[in-house]
Amino acid sequence: MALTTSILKTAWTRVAAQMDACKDELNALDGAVGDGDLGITMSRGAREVVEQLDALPDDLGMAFMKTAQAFTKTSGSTFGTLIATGLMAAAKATKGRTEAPWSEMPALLTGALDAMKARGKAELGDKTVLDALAAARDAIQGKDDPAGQLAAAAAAVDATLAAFRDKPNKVGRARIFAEKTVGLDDPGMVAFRRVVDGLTK
Amino acid sequence: MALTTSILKTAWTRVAAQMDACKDELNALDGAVGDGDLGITMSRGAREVVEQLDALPDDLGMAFMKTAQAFTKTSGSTFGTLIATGLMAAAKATKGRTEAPWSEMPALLTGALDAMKARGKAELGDKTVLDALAAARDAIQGKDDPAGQLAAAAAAVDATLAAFRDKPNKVGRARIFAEKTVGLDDPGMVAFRRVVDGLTK
Amino acid sequence: MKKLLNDPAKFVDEMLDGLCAAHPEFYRRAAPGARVIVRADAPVAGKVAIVSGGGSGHLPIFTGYVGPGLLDGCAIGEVFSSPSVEQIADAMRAANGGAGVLRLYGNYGGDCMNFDMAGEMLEMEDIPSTTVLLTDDVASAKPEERQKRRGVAGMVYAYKIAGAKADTGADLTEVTRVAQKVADACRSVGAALTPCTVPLAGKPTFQIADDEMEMGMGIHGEPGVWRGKLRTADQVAAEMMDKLLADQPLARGDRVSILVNSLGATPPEELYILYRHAAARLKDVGAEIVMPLVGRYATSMEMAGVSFTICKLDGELEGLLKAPAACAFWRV
Amino acid sequence: MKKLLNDPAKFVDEMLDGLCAAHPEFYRRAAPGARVIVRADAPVAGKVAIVSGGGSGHLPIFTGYVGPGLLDGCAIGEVFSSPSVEQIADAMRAANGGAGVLRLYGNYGGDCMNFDMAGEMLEMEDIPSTTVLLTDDVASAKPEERQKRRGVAGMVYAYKIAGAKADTGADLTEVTRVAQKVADACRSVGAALTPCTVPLAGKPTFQIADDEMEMGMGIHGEPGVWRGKLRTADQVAAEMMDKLLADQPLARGDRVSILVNSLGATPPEELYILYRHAAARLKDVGAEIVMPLVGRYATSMEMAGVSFTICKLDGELEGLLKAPAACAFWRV
Ligand SMILES: Nc1ncnc2c1ncn2[C@@H]1O[C@H](COP(=O)(O)OP(=O)(O)O)[C@@H](O)[C@H]1O
Ligand SMILES: Nc1ncnc2c1ncn2[C@@H]1O[C@H](COP(=O)(O)OP(=O)(O)O)[C@@H](O)[C@H]1O
Ligand SMILES: [Mg+2]
Ligand SMILES: [Mg+2]
Ligand SMILES: [Mg+2]
Ligand SMILES: [Mg+2]
Repeated sequence: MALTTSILKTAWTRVAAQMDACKDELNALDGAVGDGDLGITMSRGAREVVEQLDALPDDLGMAFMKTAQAFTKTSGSTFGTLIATGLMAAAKATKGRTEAPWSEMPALLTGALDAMKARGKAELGDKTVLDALAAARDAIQGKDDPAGQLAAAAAAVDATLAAFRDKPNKVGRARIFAEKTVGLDDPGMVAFRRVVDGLTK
Repeated sequence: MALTTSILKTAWTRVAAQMDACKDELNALDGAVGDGDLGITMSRGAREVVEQLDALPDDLGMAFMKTAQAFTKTSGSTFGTLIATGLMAAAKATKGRTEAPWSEMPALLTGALDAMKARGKAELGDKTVLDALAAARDAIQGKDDPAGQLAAAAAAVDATLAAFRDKPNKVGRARIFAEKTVGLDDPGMVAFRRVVDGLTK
Repeated sequence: MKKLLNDPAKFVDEMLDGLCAAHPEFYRRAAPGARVIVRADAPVAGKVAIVSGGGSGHLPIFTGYVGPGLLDGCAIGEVFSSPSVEQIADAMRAANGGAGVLRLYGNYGGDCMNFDMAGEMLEMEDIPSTTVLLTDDVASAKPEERQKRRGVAGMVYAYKIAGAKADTGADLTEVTRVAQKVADACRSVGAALTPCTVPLAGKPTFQIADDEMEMGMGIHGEPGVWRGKLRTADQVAAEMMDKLLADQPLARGDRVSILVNSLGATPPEELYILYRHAAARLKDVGAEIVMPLVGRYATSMEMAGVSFTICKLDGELEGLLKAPAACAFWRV
Repeated sequence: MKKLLNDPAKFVDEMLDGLCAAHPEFYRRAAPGARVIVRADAPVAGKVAIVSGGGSGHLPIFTGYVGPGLLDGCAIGEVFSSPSVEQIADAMRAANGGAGVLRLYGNYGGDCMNFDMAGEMLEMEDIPSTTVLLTDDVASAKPEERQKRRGVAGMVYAYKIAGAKADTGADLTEVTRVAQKVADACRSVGAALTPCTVPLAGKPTFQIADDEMEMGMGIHGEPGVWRGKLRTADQVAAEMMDKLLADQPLARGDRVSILVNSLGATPPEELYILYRHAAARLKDVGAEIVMPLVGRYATSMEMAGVSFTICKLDGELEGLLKAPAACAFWRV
């Protein structure tokens, strides 16, 4: 089995439902050290993807591109743009293909991560979603079934959340409250963790 | 004996000292229901008159005119302009003379009162300095010695203060705090009472 | 008192120092240190001079509007206090270009007395002058007592239109006629959300709860029509338009200008939300909006709140409203 | 939250409705309901287009400066939030007159990402564009890390000067060069006295005691250099001038413009008191002040506070600064 547009559709339907469910949680987390819009960004973006599902082409690259655009359209916030950036990297990597093997997932994540780093000019260790993504990418290395990948990713993100909890945020809006962020989970990491949850269901 | 420029000089010297002494009292009274500048208006005006004393001409009318100008120069507040208006009326009434008999005082006060009414468009009964002036004018009717006049004026103003204490102010800045002014003395009436005090010393 | 100032007693003088230093092309003191500002090129020979004045703390009102096509001179009092008779007389003397002076200002007790008295003084010096009083605040007295109403932001239209008329070379009678016509054509109403603090007093001009507003309140905190819970922008705009239109009904085809004015702290974003409603309402009535003004034109320092002014135009007033004019705060 | 508004979620859209309704001669939505504003006559064929954008709540920044001799288009985000990539791309598309687009905006994380991404999108559509970032806030990073500094009121000079250059018919490379030159020539610093409230958040952006101020604070409440007791206007002005002159020393004969800017609630009276000190200081240094600006040019809604910007001029920049320009908030 491999990733196809059809699987992408199922995945986004689940993620959208999950994002609706955790919208308030993410808003509240972001509200403590930022502008409190992370839940809105995620649920609006995912809903917009779901609106487009019928129109998603079989070309996996083009399909990824459409999902990316859903986020550039619905939000001006950092997280929306970063997700769009990551999805666009995946789009470029899969352009012209109708499927991508599960074993390619680590490479796709690495591509997304690199693009997001370049876009946001943040480093690993800054306590952002990037740290969670990097940990997930490392954890699924060598695994080629989606269930195993998701389980490994979930555990890795949990460990990352714990590892960073007592460190300060070093980039983004939360940076200006640096001391206040010690002891708090980074909202973007939690958002990624909820996406993994949604995919697992 | 009659009012002359020389007597005017002695009078203003006393009034200026008295106004310095009661400056804070008048500011506080005015501050409760207005802008708190009445003490400043009176002491600055009187001080400016004192500055001009050496230059006061023997012509009583011209001398009154100079004292009026001291108030138009030093204050933009109502009381300063009203005092200047009253003094200007006296100036017109005594122009060309070097003295005015004490028996003329009620007439001079009436002239001042009329000019001040016209200037401020207030009526007797509005709880302003005008009520105190009118009462003083009535009280000195028929008296022609300054000491007797001052004593009668003092008693009349005290009675006026008492009579108006529990009424609301109907004009000026204090009008907008109408209810709050019930139970309070009108600052302008008190200022006039203090002028009488100063003259009596 | 959260203000950036030095000695509160020097607030007005230091403010005027800064104003004249920043904009010498518009403003000049009539004499060193005087609280009297005239046009840089005053007196303009042969032109009717327009002089205004009042308390400080309302920039751009009053002093800010000195400039070509607007005011020729201004007398400036302490914050929220009238200038002295002497200052007003000096402003008139320095502004007079030989064609007489129009005294154009707002209806407040102290100002009226002092401007009247200054006018009488100038009469003795053979400088003819006339008075036009702004009484545009519909919340401050019933229509039967229009002459008792306070003058507020309607002043802006009066300055602009009378200033343009004076620029045409019209004589004092004509300039006065036009100024009176604008004054008659203006209706205003305001609503306050917060007080402001007079530097010398050091405490707020009034108290109001954190969730309250006052409709019809005056710019120095004079009591209004009601005080109650803060309402939405649309509700506030609707009520203000009701009041203005009840006082001066408009018919289909009427031409008006409208000024949506911040009392100070209220930002332009909120003004535009209010304007949106007001403009829709005027459209409903069938009135045509000419040169709408949205911004801070008449303020009370850091007071939060808003005022609406409607100026009903005829051909003469509209032409003069659109004529060129310039000062540091406004350019047409 | 003491604001005149309706549904906080509609704050931005209703504000833009009002803005476009009031000033159709300047502003037009690129598409019905879009949070993208372009010049009424956009695109101007053959002219390099200048596009900016950022969060709402800073009027006249950003949208207010759309107009001839200034910006061609603007993308508008929620209050204090970046516009979306799509909106920025739309602003660039609608503004492009065939000579390419300069993206001219302030250095804030979200804005940079979104403008970059929009630029890449436009590249795919063969619309060439360049970036110039304002990094004028000296309080936000050391001189060695100038590129990390926030962009604040320096934007006003950049819009004005780059806009005038584009009006000369210069190509994208030339307009970009001049814009970068202004950006390099601007230094700003601000001091905040009170926070403001983002309508959707409903609570103040930060807490500060009634007798405290913060020097060097950012316009969204980003931490500054020190927080302490409120100082006098002269002390505050002196410290701000110290910081600006330390970062960009001036010599006798240098020509500069200075912007004394209110962050919102601070009234012009206080600005002129501050200007007075700043101008005296520049005179001491021997610098010549050209076209000083005093007013509300870059704000954070109802925040009380002030910023100073010094823009060091050469002949080219001075000529362009003085060239004509117009928008609803400013006319040169
Ligand atoms: N420069 C950056 N690079 C990578 N991730 C970032 C960056 N800035 C913020 N983030 C992530 O985005 C999350 C916040 O997203 P969001 O709420 O959309 O930001 P904002 O509303 O401030 O634009 C943070 O918790 C963090 O994980
Ligand atoms: N229109 C008026 N006519 C007569 N007296 C007046 C009038 N208005 C105010 N007063 C008197 O002036 C006093 C206030 O004077 P002042 O403090 O100078 O006023 P303000 O500072 O408000 O201009 C009042 O207490 C009252 O006695
Ligand atoms: Mg956020
Ligand atoms: Mg955001
Ligand atoms: Mg008083
Ligand atoms: Mg007074």
